[in-house]
Amino acid sequence: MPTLGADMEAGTLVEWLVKPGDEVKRGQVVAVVETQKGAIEIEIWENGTVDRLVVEPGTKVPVGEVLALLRAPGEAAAAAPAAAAPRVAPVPKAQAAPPMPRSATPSPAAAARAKVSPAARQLAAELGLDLEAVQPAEQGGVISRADVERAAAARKVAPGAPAAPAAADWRVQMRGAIAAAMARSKRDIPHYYLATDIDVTAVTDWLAAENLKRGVAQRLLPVVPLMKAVALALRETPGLNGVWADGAFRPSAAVHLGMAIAMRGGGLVAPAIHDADRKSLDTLMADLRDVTMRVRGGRLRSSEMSDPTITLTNLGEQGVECVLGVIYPPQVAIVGLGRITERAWPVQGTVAIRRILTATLSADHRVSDGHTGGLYLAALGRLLQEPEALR
Amino acid sequence: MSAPTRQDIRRAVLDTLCAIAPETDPAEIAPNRPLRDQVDLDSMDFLNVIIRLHETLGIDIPEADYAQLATLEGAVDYLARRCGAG
Amino acid sequence: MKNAGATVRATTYREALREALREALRRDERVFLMGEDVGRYGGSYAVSKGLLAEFGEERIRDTPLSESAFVGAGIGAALNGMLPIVEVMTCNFSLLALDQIVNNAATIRHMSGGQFNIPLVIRMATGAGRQLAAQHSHSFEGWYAHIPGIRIATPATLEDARGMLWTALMDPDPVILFENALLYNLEGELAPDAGAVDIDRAAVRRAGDALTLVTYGGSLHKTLEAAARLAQEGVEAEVIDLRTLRPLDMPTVLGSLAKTRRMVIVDEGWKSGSLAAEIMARAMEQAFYELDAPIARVCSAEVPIPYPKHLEDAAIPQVDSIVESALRTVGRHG
Amino acid sequence: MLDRALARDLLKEMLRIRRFEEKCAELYSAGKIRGFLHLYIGEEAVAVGAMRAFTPEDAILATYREHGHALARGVSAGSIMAEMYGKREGCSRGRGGSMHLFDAKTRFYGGSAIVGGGLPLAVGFALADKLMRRPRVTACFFGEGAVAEGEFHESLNLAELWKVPALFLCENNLYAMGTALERSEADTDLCEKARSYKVPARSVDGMDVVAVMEATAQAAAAARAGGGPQFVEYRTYRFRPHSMFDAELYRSKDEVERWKQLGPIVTFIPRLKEAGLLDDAALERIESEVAREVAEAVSYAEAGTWEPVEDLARDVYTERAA
Repeated sequence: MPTLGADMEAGTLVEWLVKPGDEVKRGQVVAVVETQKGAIEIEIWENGTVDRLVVEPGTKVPVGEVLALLRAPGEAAAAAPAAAAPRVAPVPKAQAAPPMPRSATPSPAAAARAKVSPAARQLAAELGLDLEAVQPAEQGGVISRADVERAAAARKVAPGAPAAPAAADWRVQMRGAIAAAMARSKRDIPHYYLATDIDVTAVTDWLAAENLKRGVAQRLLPVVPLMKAVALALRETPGLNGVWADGAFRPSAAVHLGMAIAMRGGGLVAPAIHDADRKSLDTLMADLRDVTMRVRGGRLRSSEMSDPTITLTNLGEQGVECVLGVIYPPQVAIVGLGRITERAWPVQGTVAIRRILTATLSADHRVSDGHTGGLYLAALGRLLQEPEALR
Repeated sequence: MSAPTRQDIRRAVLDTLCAIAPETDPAEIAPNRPLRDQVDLDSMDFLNVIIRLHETLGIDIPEADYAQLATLEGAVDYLARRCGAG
Repeated sequence: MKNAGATVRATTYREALREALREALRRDERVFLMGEDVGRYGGSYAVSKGLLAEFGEERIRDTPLSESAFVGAGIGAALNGMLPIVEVMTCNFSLLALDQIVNNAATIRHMSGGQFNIPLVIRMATGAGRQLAAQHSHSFEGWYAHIPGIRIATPATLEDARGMLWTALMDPDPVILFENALLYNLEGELAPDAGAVDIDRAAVRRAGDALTLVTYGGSLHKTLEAAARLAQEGVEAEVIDLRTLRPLDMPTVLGSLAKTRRMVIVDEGWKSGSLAAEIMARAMEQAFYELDAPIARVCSAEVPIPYPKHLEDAAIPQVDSIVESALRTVGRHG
Repeated sequence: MLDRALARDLLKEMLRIRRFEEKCAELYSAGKIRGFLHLYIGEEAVAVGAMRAFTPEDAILATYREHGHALARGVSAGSIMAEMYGKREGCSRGRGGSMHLFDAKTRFYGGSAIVGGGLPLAVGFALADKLMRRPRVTACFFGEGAVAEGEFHESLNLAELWKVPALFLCENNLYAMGTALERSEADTDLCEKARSYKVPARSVDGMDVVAVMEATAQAAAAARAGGGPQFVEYRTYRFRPHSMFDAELYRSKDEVERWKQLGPIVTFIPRLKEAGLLDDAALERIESEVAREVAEAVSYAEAGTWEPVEDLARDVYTERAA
């Protein structure tokens, strides 16, 4: 189907003027095609014999589609695959828009002036806050309204001074959002709960030795190898890793581990760390540090909260032995890790003091059942016995 | 560099806590109550405190000694020993 | 200039333009002037009076009322080695020649892959204020400043009226000079050796630090008067005369804004899609954090300019509206 | 009057245009040439015959149906094809395409896609030559559709008023896109329109390349001698639709067939054979020479390069020292 104009995408074959076996010459009209502008005669550009009419009259085909097959003059009748009709030349892909030649942005005399957004200026004025005392989130960045809010919250506002209304309602809104998600989760997701104690002496000893070899700034937190094990164990039980949407479970090939992190002054968010099962412990530590400092610095924008495929809540720090989590919709499982405690533990017939951690799993009974959950926790336990493999 | 005085060390510890937890009011930190009961520090925050002290005071703080930094007074004693001896 | 006196001499904007024309015609045989009634009638605003007698019919050519033909002829002659000056009596009639200006003058160099130059100068009167009603009172400088491929300059002072023409003629690309009709009778002084001036940069006509008043062409004198009134109320305004609308000399505008942090733009075009809107957008893009207040605009009301004086005055920027906008911008409600 | 060499030249020039335009139609269907494409098939005699009246110093202005004029004027087939591919090696650096061919060397000042847009330019070109006393003329080709534009009337009047050496060469192919001349002009006598401005005018059979040559030469001579502007109407016909995407609802198939029998090439070949100026072998040689030229033009265009996006704003203004 030839292109006859920039705005022609397809044409409807109306009529063949030739039949198989007919001789055709360059420039000869061989068919009629209907377009938005009316019927147009189609010429053939090669000499030869019509071999086969591929498209039936009355069918609409896009530009570039093969309409008929031709035998070159003297070519045998056997239906050798004739040269395909010339494909529409690929239109040159517009390269990326060129960076506009940077007009010499003038460096206005007062380049040193701090960059403060009007919204920030206005709030600072309302709260009687001196902008000099406010630090932008990123080094040398722009002081935003959020930065002013944080500074206001941090400064012990003298009693009687107007409470920072903006900051308060920001937290109220977040609490409302968490409440709604938890209510929905409890209402819609039939949870089942499993718990198991895991001997983590091997992994804690391994970590202590590992951190001795490292400088202070390169140290790994205890939760990091646990994160890796939680992610790797999912490979054996895919029914726990994915989302429930439009009435069906969609498993996820990737493991995006949501880390439950408490915010300063209350509130909780669980941003995802991508591909937690494939990252090295160092990368996981770096990702965890980045997301934790942004959450606790109040600078994590909701848009950055990419969707996890499963969540890990590590409440051991707060001294809780066993935490049974509520699943974050639309996920279908949540793993809870409790405090590491020293307990009497049977080892090859005798009793020894071992470091024990209680791991729990809350899962969506629409998607998986206790048997799967059990397999998962067993796999987690096994992985934690060979810490070297977690590297 | 002459060894920092106890006063310098106390100032360094309180500055570090305020940097990590801006809502902290240094004047209200009780010397002998556990810091983690008075300031909102999770494990990441605590590690960052350790790293900052390591950088400002130029001494290494092994994980095994974390327990000695549980209170303000304990931390100052420990760090003074390490710096003095350092 | 014949008079030997070294001191400045009193003259008018119109005479400065005529001197510029005479100088160009004398200096280069390729220069010729054509337009409606530029010859025998002496020019509808009497700018070219006397030139026919001095330079003859060939080089001072009256044309039929065929704007598209004689503007197109100007382009053709420029393509073929001449330095034509085409006078389109007023920008109101230039709409009939817009196809030639946009599709030929502004386009041929780029579309031909850089093979040809079009050293053409078009002069047009512009602006309202003489009760000529809607069809004779347009200000289209902002429209033309939208078109890549041509340059737009707006002489507002006697020096610029005297000096811009030769620079424009020497420019290898088409230049349109807009002369606000109210300026022809403007009196002032001119140095005896006044000559060619640049058409690349804006000029600071009055220094100040409270706010920046940006304007061009016919509105410059109203803006200077407004600045004088503001000074009596302790507000020192800096006045920028753009002089060129394409290219726009933003460094000069933003340099002043970085000092005053407040800006009012005075532009006789209609507000929507006006040149003032473009300057405001560039200031927001390049100097956002310098601003202490929103930039204000004083433009023509978006109406066909009415005939009766009281309505025409209400429709176009006036000293009062500039002063009021300035006081609001510095936070003092005048 | 017609010797073997001239006869061979005229025939070859017309065949060059015919085969070039046929190749363009094929390449357009294959999507290699984009945008709009207006073919000159059927009108070859006008460009070939008329172009012989002009010297390299004269200026040529044409319209968007301009491949024939550009080829006859000496713009290389390769640079024209590369232009239609949008390649940098095109005669307008790939920026104009089929409707905007420019070539400074041959003083070919391009097609104009605005009907009538070139006529005022021609007046200016001729005015400049007159003012600078240069013995040159300006040729301005346009279609009969332009007589409906104000610029036609303004330009002819101004040209005659100032007696400038401009040739207004009107190819009357009976249809302005889909509108026949008698459906758009109260008076279809184009020469009368020119004479109403006192411009000398003549009409000639646009299918007869020799008649076209003679009529144009005569007009050019008159203009060169200071006779002011001249008007020539060539009665011709286009065998293909206005552009590639045109169902030709406005004319009948047999009308087109009738005109094809009167075509410039199909009538010229027997005429030369009867006059003993052409034999089959010579015709075969011409066809193969033309075929090679068209093939080389296509490979030149295929091998062309895209202008780098960084040059987008180049030449909007003349570069000058910063």
